[in-house]
Amino acid sequence: MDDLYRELIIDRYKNPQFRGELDPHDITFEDDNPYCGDHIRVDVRLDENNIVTEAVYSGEGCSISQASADLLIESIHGKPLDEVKALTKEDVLELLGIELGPVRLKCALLSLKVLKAGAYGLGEASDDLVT
Amino acid sequence: MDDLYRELIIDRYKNPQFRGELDPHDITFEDDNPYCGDHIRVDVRLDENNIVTEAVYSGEGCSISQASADLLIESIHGKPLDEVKALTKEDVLELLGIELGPVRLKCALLSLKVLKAGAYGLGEASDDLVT
Amino acid sequence: MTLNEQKLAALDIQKIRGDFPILNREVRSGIPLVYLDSTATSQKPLQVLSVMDDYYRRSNANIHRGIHVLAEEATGAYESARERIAAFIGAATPKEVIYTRNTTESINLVAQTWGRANLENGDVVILTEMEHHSNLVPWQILAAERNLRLEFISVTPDGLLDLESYTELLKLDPKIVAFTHMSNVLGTINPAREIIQMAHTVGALTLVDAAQSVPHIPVDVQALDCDFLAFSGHKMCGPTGVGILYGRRELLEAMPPFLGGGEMIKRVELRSFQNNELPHKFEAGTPAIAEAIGLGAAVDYLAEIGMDAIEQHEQEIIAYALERLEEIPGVKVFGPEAQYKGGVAAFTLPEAHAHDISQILDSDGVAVRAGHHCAMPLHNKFGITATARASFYLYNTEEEVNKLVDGIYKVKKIFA
Amino acid sequence: MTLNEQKLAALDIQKIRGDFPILNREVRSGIPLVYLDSTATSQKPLQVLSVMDDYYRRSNANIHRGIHVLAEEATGAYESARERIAAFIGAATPKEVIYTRNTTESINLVAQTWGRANLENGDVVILTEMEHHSNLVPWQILAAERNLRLEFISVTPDGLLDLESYTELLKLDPKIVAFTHMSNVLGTINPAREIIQMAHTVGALTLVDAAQSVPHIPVDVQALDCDFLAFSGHKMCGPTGVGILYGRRELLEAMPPFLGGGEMIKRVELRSFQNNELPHKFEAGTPAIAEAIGLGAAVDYLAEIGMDAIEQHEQEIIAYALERLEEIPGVKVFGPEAQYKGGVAAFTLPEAHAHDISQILDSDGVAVRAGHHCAMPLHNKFGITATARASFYLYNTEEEVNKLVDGIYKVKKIFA
Ligand SMILES: Cc1ncc(COP(=O)(O)O)c(C=O)c1O
Ligand SMILES: Cc1ncc(COP(=O)(O)O)c(C=O)c1O
Repeated sequence: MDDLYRELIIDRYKNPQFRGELDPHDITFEDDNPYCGDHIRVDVRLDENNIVTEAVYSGEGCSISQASADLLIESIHGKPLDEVKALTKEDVLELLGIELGPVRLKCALLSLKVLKAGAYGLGEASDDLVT
Repeated sequence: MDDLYRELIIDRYKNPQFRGELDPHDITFEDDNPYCGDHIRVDVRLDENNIVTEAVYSGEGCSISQASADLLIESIHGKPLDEVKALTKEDVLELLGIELGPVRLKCALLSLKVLKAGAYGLGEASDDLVT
Repeated sequence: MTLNEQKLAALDIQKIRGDFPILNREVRSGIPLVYLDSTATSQKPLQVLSVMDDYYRRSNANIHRGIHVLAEEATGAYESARERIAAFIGAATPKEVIYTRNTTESINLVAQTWGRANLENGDVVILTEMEHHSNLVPWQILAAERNLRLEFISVTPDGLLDLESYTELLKLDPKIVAFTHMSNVLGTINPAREIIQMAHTVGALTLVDAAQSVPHIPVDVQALDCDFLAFSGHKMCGPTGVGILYGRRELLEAMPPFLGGGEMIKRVELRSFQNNELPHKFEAGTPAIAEAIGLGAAVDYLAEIGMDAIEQHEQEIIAYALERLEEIPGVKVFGPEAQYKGGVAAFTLPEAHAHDISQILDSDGVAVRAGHHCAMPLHNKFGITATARASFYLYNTEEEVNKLVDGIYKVKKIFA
Repeated sequence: MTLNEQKLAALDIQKIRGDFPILNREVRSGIPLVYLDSTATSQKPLQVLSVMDDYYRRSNANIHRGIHVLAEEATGAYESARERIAAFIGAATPKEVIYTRNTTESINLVAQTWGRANLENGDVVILTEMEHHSNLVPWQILAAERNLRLEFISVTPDGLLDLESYTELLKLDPKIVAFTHMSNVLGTINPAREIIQMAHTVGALTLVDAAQSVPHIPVDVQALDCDFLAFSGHKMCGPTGVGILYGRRELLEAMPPFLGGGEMIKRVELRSFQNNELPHKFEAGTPAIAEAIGLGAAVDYLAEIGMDAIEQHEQEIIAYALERLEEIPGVKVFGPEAQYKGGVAAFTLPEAHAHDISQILDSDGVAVRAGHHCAMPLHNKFGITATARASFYLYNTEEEVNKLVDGIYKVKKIFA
């Protein structure tokens, strides 16, 4: 538990760095966690080389879903879109630095799922993106 | 087991006394045991006072279903229709003189169910007639 | 006995707790389980587990068609369970008791058979704003297929059904009113008898979602005079995999079958079939035999303790829980006062999300649920996406309520 | 070891029998159980019973939505079982594995979702004359609703599918071919791979009723290249109350949902909903959690022993059984020679009805089934209403076949 509520997570939850919406944007996507109603939207701007120049998220949810979104969005700044597409579950867990059970994992991975669905330009997000 | 295969039952199964069909008849009805495919048809003739003058059965099935039909049909000769309507599960079991589990009971009671559905002039037979 | 325990005189809780092996579990070393999630699913007493285990070790066989000893025993046990379940809910005959998988399947069965046979273009179905998804989506599917009109009895800010809005809706000549007997979020126990009478006055049928009522309060289908009633075994000390649809006999007899296959037929030819009689007509294929037998044992267990006593116990514990929760700064409990509700307390804290509350409570072994509890429209109505929910059953104690309260203070400290 | 037992070298039968507590039962004092009815339902090993019991005693909780330890454990066990079941049948992903109640529900699911979305007036569905009612009635219901044309691959006098009649039927441009992999009466193992390839050549989909094959022979859905495949847990050492529908992912994704309610949704408003992803889209309401976990344990048990070894054992025992049965004057066994069939021997005697055979065998503890075995059209085809059926599984011995044969001689004596 102590582990789960690392200072970093509580801190990012209370003081998010990358919350917001971007308009115009090059990529936007939103989705829910069907089991709890958490919701995340991600907006991304790219330069002419498909490098992420600006990215933010919005929505609501628990500390894990919000902190992981904040950390994930932070991590993609300056990255080529192809690298964003290649992000994995492990990358997010590394950013969070904690272990999670199957239910909580869905909270942590919602932002990655949304980000990747947007990056790939999919019509619908799927759990396949984050497994 | 020995009990179940009383001489009477084997005897009636091998040498039925009341097999046949009647045409014309005053009452006829047939039905299946859905769980095994046993089938029984009963034909009855009544006099002007609604007394059973002739009755027979046909169909196929196991020794219990056929012997109980044979014994049941025998027992209703000369009975008023109202008494036929009032026959119960216990009457049949008494004729057979054996105890039966829930599945075999359905074999034993098929003829009674058919007979009563016919006697009451029902469109469909129901287990309610024999419980 | 502490003072608090003395108040809970309705049940011999320590004896009851001894029946539930899981309640002795430590979820982590030194941290005992405090199970406050019975609204999601209840725990199972030994009396139920041993009946099922025994069935598999002694009598396991397929039913209705076998003549051997095992098949006779299995058939007898399966049908005897049905009789005891019928008696438990006051059904006129066991033929009115259909085994399904769960409440959800029971409601779908009605929507897809009675509904398809009786509802058409423009017909009105009345539901409520506090329904579980299981009593919304089956009607939405049918509404899309048949172009039906769904209308909703509204929920007041304190979480009661607004019977005035219901009176208005009844003027639309509804064909059926399907409503929850007890809300799994608000805990509200709705005035089912009155709602049913009002529906019948305008000639509408009624379906009661009794997933939360049958486990927790005495329910008598004939006294309620309902037309259909649905509940789940797993919420009432029974196993997963079995639920019940009660239906009035004439209605069930007139309905087309649901699923096709073995058991539900009387006669099959290559291109046609004849239905079997009730209740088998609605039970296609090999049923959940061990589970039905387990539910029979659950009903015996509950009946032995007494549903009145269980209701009273939950009444006492929810009153105590509300009192304690309301002491905590910022806690907002949804739903009406204790006297209108069963043992369910869904709440929010301003500083922490429901998931985080649940997770931190879990670190002390306190199991509550967090989320929308399959009632998204109700949560939307209250302008929230998630609540944490503590729920109580016959085995819960005031001591456990205290642990819940301590845990909430811990959440507040972490998120301070 | 007797000579006969040595021949059955594929399995360590005594060890296996020790896993099944019911096999030690005496059905009457001094009369041990000889269970020859596994085609109806199999017995359950301790390895399965203890997993389920343990689940209820340690981890029981509702799944997917809880954050507490029990809910995490229950969710993990439920989904891990799905993964192992997917691997057992060679599915490309666990998303293609849907939990249902039984084979019957699996087939109804396809008929009512894929069928309603894809079949209309005059469309042809090909079945076979040897189908179980569970693969007839769902299509009959749909055919009546949609005015479909049902056609049947005929069965030869020795109980094989007549592939020439199939070739003719394929000219009718069928939309789906739904057939049993292994007949529960004749024992025939149909050439599924070939039937599927032929169907695909004309663009028809295929559904395999694998109720009898998955328990008894190695089945790989990708090698078969089937589109849908259905089976039941209770026939393969698993509990009642759980079955599987395998479907190719693209097909399942395109299909409308089946039942509506909790679990199968992503988002619900009062008048509309969005489906959840596979496999949850087809699993409405609280599923048969303990049962799914039990089926996972059953699959582990069978995989550990090896489906090849189980198949070989049954091959040996059915060959022996046919040899012994054919010695008995008047016995007529239905179905093909041993090499084309699994461990099923349905037979008649001229002097006694199948019920009477079964009853008298039961008096010696030998459990066989009697009746039409949910295949009335097949029995009609052979001009009979009932057969007695002995069926074998991994725990049966040649000694038990001998008891069956002795019992049949006793029947002959009583009815002489
Ligand atoms: C070939 C076949 N199909 C379907 C079924 C139906 O299985 P269930 O009753 O488990 O749905 C059976 C079992 O009786 C069977 O043998
Ligand atoms: C009020 C209510 N209705 C329906 C259900 C659905 O029950 P099940 O998931 O057992 O089908 C539940 C339980 O979650 C409930 O609380």
